[in-house]
Amino acid sequence: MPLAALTILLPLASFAILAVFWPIRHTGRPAAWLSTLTAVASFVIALLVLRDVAPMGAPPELWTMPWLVHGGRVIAEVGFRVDAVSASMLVVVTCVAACVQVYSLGYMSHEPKPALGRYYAWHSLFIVAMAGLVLAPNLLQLVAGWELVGLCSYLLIGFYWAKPSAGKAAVKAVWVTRFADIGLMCGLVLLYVETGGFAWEGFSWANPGASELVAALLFLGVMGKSAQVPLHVWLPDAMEGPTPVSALLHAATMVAAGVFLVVRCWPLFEGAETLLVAMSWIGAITALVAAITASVQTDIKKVLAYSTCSQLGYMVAGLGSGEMLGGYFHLTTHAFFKALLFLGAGSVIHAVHSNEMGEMGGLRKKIPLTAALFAIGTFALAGFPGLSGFFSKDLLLEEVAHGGQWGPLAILLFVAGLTPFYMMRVYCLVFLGEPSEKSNHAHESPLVMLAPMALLAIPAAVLGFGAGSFGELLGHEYHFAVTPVGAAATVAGLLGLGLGYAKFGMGQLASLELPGLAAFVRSGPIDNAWRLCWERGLLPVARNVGWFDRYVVDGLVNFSGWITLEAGDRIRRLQTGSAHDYLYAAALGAVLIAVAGVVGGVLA
Amino acid sequence: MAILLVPLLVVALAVIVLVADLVPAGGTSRGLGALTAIGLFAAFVATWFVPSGVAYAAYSNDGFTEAVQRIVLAAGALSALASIDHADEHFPRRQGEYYLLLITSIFGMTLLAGARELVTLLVAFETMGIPQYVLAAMHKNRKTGIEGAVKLYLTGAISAGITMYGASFLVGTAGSTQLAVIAATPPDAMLAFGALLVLAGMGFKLGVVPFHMWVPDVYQSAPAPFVAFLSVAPKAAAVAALVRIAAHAGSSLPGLWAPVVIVLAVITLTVGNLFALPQTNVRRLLAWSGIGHAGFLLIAFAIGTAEAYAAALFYLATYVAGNTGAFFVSEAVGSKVGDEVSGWNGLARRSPGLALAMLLCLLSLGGIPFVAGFWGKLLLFRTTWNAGYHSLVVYGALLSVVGLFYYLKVARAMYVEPAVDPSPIPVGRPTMVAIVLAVAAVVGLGVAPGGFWDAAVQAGTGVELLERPQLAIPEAGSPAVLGDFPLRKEKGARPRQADPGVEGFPFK
Amino acid sequence: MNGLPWLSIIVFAPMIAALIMLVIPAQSRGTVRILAVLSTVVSFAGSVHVALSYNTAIGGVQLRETMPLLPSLGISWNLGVDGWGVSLLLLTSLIIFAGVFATWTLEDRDKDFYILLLVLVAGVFGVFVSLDLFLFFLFYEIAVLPMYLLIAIWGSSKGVKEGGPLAFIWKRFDIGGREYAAMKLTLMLLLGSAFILAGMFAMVESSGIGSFDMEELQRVGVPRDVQMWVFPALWLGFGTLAGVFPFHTWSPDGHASAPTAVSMLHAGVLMKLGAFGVMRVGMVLCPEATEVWAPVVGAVAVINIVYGALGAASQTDLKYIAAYSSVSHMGVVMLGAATLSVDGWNGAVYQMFAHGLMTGLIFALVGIVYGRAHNREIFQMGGFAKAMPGVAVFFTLAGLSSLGMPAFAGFIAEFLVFLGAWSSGHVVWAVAGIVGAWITAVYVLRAARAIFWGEGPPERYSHLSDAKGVEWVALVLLGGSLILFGSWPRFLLDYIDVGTAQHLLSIGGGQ
Amino acid sequence: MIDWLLFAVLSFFALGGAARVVTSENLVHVVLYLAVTLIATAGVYAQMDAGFLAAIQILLYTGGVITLMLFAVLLARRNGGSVPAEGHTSPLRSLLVAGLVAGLSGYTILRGGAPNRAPEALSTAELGRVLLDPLALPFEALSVLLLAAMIGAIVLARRKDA
Amino acid sequence: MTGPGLDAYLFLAAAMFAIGLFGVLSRRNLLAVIVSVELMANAANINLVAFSRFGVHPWGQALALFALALTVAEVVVGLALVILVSRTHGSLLAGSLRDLKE
Repeated sequence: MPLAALTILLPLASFAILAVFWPIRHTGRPAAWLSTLTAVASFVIALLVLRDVAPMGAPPELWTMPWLVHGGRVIAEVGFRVDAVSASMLVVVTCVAACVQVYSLGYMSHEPKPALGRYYAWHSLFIVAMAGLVLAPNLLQLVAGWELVGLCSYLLIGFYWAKPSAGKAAVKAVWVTRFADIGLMCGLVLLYVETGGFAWEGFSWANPGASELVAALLFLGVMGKSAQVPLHVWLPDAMEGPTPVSALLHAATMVAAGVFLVVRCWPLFEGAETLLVAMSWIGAITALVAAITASVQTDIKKVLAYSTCSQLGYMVAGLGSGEMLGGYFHLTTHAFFKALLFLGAGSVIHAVHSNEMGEMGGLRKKIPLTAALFAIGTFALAGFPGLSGFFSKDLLLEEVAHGGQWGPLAILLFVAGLTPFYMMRVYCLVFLGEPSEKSNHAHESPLVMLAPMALLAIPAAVLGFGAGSFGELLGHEYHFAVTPVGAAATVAGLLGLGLGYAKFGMGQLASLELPGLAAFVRSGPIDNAWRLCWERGLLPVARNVGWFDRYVVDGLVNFSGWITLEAGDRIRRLQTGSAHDYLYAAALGAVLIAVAGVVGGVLA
Repeated sequence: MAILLVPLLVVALAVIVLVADLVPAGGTSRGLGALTAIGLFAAFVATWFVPSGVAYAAYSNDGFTEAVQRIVLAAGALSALASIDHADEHFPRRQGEYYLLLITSIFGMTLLAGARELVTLLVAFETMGIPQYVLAAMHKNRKTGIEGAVKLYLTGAISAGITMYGASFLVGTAGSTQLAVIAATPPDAMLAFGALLVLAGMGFKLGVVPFHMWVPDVYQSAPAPFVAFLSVAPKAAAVAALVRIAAHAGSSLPGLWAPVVIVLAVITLTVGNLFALPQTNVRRLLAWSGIGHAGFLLIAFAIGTAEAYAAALFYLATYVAGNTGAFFVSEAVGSKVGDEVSGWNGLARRSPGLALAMLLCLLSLGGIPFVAGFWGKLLLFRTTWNAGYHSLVVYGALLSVVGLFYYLKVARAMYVEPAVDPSPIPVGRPTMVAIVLAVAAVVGLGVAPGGFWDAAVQAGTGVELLERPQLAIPEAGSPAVLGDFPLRKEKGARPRQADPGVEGFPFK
Repeated sequence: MNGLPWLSIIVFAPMIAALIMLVIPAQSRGTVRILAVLSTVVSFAGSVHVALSYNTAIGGVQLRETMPLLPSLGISWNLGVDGWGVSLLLLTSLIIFAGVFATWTLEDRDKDFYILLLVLVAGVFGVFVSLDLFLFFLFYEIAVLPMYLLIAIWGSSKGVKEGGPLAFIWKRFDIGGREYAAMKLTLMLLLGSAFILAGMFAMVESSGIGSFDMEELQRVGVPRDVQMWVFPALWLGFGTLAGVFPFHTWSPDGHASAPTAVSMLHAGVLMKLGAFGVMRVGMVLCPEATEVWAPVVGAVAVINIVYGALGAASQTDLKYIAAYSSVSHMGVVMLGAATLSVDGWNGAVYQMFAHGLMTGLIFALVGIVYGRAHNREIFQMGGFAKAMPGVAVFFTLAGLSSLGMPAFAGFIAEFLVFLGAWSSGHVVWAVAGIVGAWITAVYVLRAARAIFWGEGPPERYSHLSDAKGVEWVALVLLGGSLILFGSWPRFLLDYIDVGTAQHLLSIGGGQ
Repeated sequence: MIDWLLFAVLSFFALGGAARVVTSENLVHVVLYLAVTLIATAGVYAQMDAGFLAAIQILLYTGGVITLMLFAVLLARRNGGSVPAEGHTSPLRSLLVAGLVAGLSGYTILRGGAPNRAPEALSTAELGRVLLDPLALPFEALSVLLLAAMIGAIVLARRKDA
Repeated sequence: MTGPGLDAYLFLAAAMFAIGLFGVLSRRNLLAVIVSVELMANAANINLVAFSRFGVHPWGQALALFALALTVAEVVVGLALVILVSRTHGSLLAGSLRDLKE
């Protein structure tokens, strides 16, 4: 069993202990420490694994055992596949997870003990599921992990289950992602039917046309998980969960699972040319729509959520270029700086007890460390030259340009400007300007929260310089060079930053409103469209089926009983009680029998 | 005379009861019932010890006779047992006559079971029927009791007239009263007319629609233990009579009336079950359901093979067990709470034993596994199926399901509804014994039907006239045939029948 | 140990316990329960023993017990288990064991209740181990019949609003009432039995063998023309119990009205008898007709899945949701059966098992919730997780299995069925099934949220309490099994697979 | 020819009496008309050389039954019954059925089938022998029946134990 | 041409049977109904005797003899019932017996 297995088994042990032995879970902090320790241990192990991993192209380290055996053969296995892709992703996942868990020790410290235990149990389960997904030797295990992280998402979004909005958000997340998973499951099944297994490489297609179809179906699942328009609607709502959860699941790792799936199954996607074009467009449109929506949000987490959505669109568009490195690298850098941003937002919220940016302001002086760390995240996301986001975005756009997809490229370049704009807006509204009433009471977060943020800030700042070795690991040459596209993106980014600062950083009473379509965007047109589908589509259909079943199908069953009973009632009147009728019946019967004899020819 | 042992024993019993009735026994006549029950039981046992053969060319004792007699005698003995309390309570001063008439009726049935000649058959038929008119009127002081009896009488009288008129054509055409001769007579219009009229007349006793209308009224008004008897024994005897008339190798009679009988069966099944649906009176419910059962019996009769006769006998046996049991319980319960189903509410809490007995009997009547009725229906359906009447089986099964509806209605009242009065219902010991015996039969036949089925197959193939070289029929002026001439030396050595399907496994 | 007739012991243990209960006084509640538990423990232990003794390397029918019963009718006490039998025995013993605990607190006429329950379960055991067709039918009937009283006496009623084109029916029937439900269930199922009986006769008669021996029947074969109509008869007959559209309508009312343990057993095990009958008797004994009819069976199964799921989504009554969900999930079983492939059949049997556990758990929970809240309208609840966190957890577990979450038994089953459907060329079936699974997610999560999440619970539910005492046994047992068999399917699949191999070979399928 | 004439006369009385039986409005008359029919029928028997039967018909049957019926009429009247025969109920449908029966019987008779040989007298001795041997059993049974009927009638009619 | 043949007697019987049946079905008075039954029985007997004569065998007459006795037995019981009815119901109208019905 490879070393990497421990990254699953340790959290699994933690989860099992916390889930089964409820007294331990109910102790609160000890339970939290148990989970956190396993998470940190996982991170360390993941680093060790990454150190030893061979670059892409070398045979992966495999350890499997038969899981689904029938008809005399193994149709699916479970186990671990350690190669460049999984090892690097594993580090990202465990790193962010460990940071978030440590951070939560502070952030969630006011929760009741059982709730805290529950929170950490889910977190452990999440690492199990996510690591299981990352290390999956085949697509079936990947999908299993995929669904289980979805489950964790559901449970963690619904962590404040007593809050009606949290419940709705949790359910919505599963509804939407599982709706997309219809495609995923179909793709999985089709893959099995076509290739007789669940591997993504190492076989030849009996029916070449099916290859692209499988990829397309899988991509439907990706659209749900990675929140591509129009299936992104669950992600902003998912912010109902605790902020660290948003950082881990709904920013850094789980939502990126969709992108990871494409990377992981790259052999399936590589040749699907039409699909790749579609992916580019979908990604670009997602990036644009989400960025615009992010610009008008007043809730700090909502901004970050749309931002995540937008960046996921970036990644997908990048993958659509036909090269995976840019998208994957952007995934990696994004995981760190977006987690940092969320944790920073959490720290802010922790300080002011509100999500609304209108109730913040001037926090730079009250919580300077948080402000500084948040600034790193903001600039990284904005693609400020030298920070990680700059490199990954540059690489990604370069690939898109190289793929010749000019339409998506144009959109992405525009978004490259829009992103710094709305991030600057957030930074200005939260940290600059005059302190609001709530801001005055703000206190800096404890070390246990700041330390993980600081840890995340390091890769968020400098990971870009590792782009070369990252590419090397994945078997791609990459050297940074100034290109027109990169330059354009950089200019757009700086422009966006400046514009944002000009709009929100100067005046004391800068309006939150963007002119124009803000109201429309804020009303959530896509959400409304989905709601309409639910209210006018599925629900009435279900009601009609229910009505049909009760009043027509069951009605007919009852009717058959009714008609029988009714016949019994009606026919009953024949029994008059009059002796003459009895005699008459008997005589008539005898006569009719004889008549029947004549008619039937018996008497002839 | 040994061949006639069973009818003779019954007559002897009648004489004993008649005499015993004259002897004052401490001011009570309860003992008569016990005496009757024991005597009938003795006759029941005696059926195993009677040699096979023909007496006076008028009566033959074969496997079929014995089977019918056992059914009749068992029903009679059980009814007598259950009558003890009832008679003592309701007509203490008519007990002697009551039992005497019961025995006379049974005598007619035992004779009818073996009648192989038309005069004997008709006399036995009336001997069975006429005492029943009186028995039905035993509740002399109840208006309904008299009314039921009159309705029974009138329908019976018109049926007797029709039968006799039909029989006259049979005799006239065949020139003999021997059933074998009648059955062997090539059919022509007159024979067919006579045969159909006889069939119609017999239908009255079976309760076949449209000769059935007396059934619910009499079942509702006559003494319950007698009704238990009336609902089963005459059916057995009437089936026996019809089988005797029809059963002969190459006989054209079954072919003659099979289509008619099938139609009657379907009508009877339908009407019986439909009418039973809305009933709220337990006895009327059982009456209508009994009409439905008669429909099933008719099906077997219409098929007219030895296997079908076996199935009919088996069906009758299960029906006797279930129906007498149900009526005994309804006697015990009904005398306290009335016969309306609503009165039975919560019986399971008041008297769980009675409720369980009733439930088992009802389930048996409904054809539910592990109680007798299931096998009855099953074997009947199988026979019907093998005879090619597939749709009839499906229809019968459908109506069995309808039947469950009303049986379950009673079960529901007993088990689901709460009791108004929680006190247990007192049951006299003899009635209790009768109920236990009936239920034991229901369960016994249900759990271990194998031996009974084998016996029924033997009996079914044992119809004397069936596929058998024609016996010498004494013509007018021929030397008198005196005494008995044995048909077989001993039991079990009977030659195997040509039809392999009736022996052993019957599914080929 | 191996010398004992374990199968008979499994069948008779509950039966004997029921007989003993008949004679002990109704007041001795403790004794009644101890007897019930003892007998189910014996059956459970027996099932486990059978599973351990069954050699999957050899496969086929094992642990035979043969004894002539009614030789003249060709009926014999002929028991034995194949791979399917082993797994379904395990399921049944698990469910009944849990069921006894789930109704532990029953007070009204508890003795009668346990008697009927044990008789019923003896019938279920019997069906799964019968090798004699007639015995199979007998046990089937035993399993079906006690249901009437169980529902009519211990059930609950809830009126259904009058309406629709046939509204006049309401004048006569108390639709939604427990007695109505019990009667409808009984009559519909027995009508199905009539078809089964006819089919049985036809098969035995036309094949010309002298007995009801299923293996012999399978060897000799039923003539093709007979098969052609016998199969649909058996499909409709058994299918009624399996909830095949449009003969499923006994199920919502029946399950909604039935008491907890009865719902558990009925949805959990009895409906499987129907599906098992279709496969074990219908498909295996009528292979040629099966190939002709399979498209119809599959198409109807798809209707079942989607229609049942939509029906569940339309309901706001907890028990009705669970009941329609069963209709939908049984569609998955029938879909698997209709694929006539290894994947599909394994999936179908696995789904029987998985759905049995899941729905058993669901109904146990529904019973607990209803027993405390005395309400079944999910939108009148809310926030119950506060008062009954354990119940909420297990409800979620069951719901997740229901919607096909990996690591729960339901996923394995559904996934195999979809694989089978698609690989046998029925793409539409597979896609419709997957869509059905999504609709399941929709209504399951909606229900979970409405009941357990949110603010609350409302004022009138102040007395709510979590599951307690022995009720936990039922929940933990079933919930644990769901995860166990979902995480490591080979525990069960090894058995099912040899059964499938044996039966599929006989019908000439297996591509 | 004389036979035909006799037959016609006897038939006239038999059927005429019968017709009055079912139409007469007085119960006593009804019974008396029955006597007419029965006696005429005895005449028909006699014409068919069935003297023994004719004698039985007149002596036992007509005598016994008619007497009994008259008693019954009187007893019933004493109990509040009325002597008027109270007419008919739904005569039309009854007529229909009766007509059908007559038609069917006639049709059957015309189709024939029964052996129809030269008539020959049957000696009473032969009849007696038949009764004694093959029909001895029903003969004995009949006695049981008659006894039972008698007891039954007494049970029903006696007032004391009601 | 000798005398009336078999058919003549059979027609006579058929007519009598039909008349009797009409009486049974239509007479309101119970006693009249019973009397009409006698007509039906009588018709059967005419048949039997005729068959006996023209078929040249004793069986018809023998059966007729038995039929006579059976009819008597039936009538006896019937009359007793009629008396009972008159006692309990105060009427001989068949229509007064309508307590038992659906």
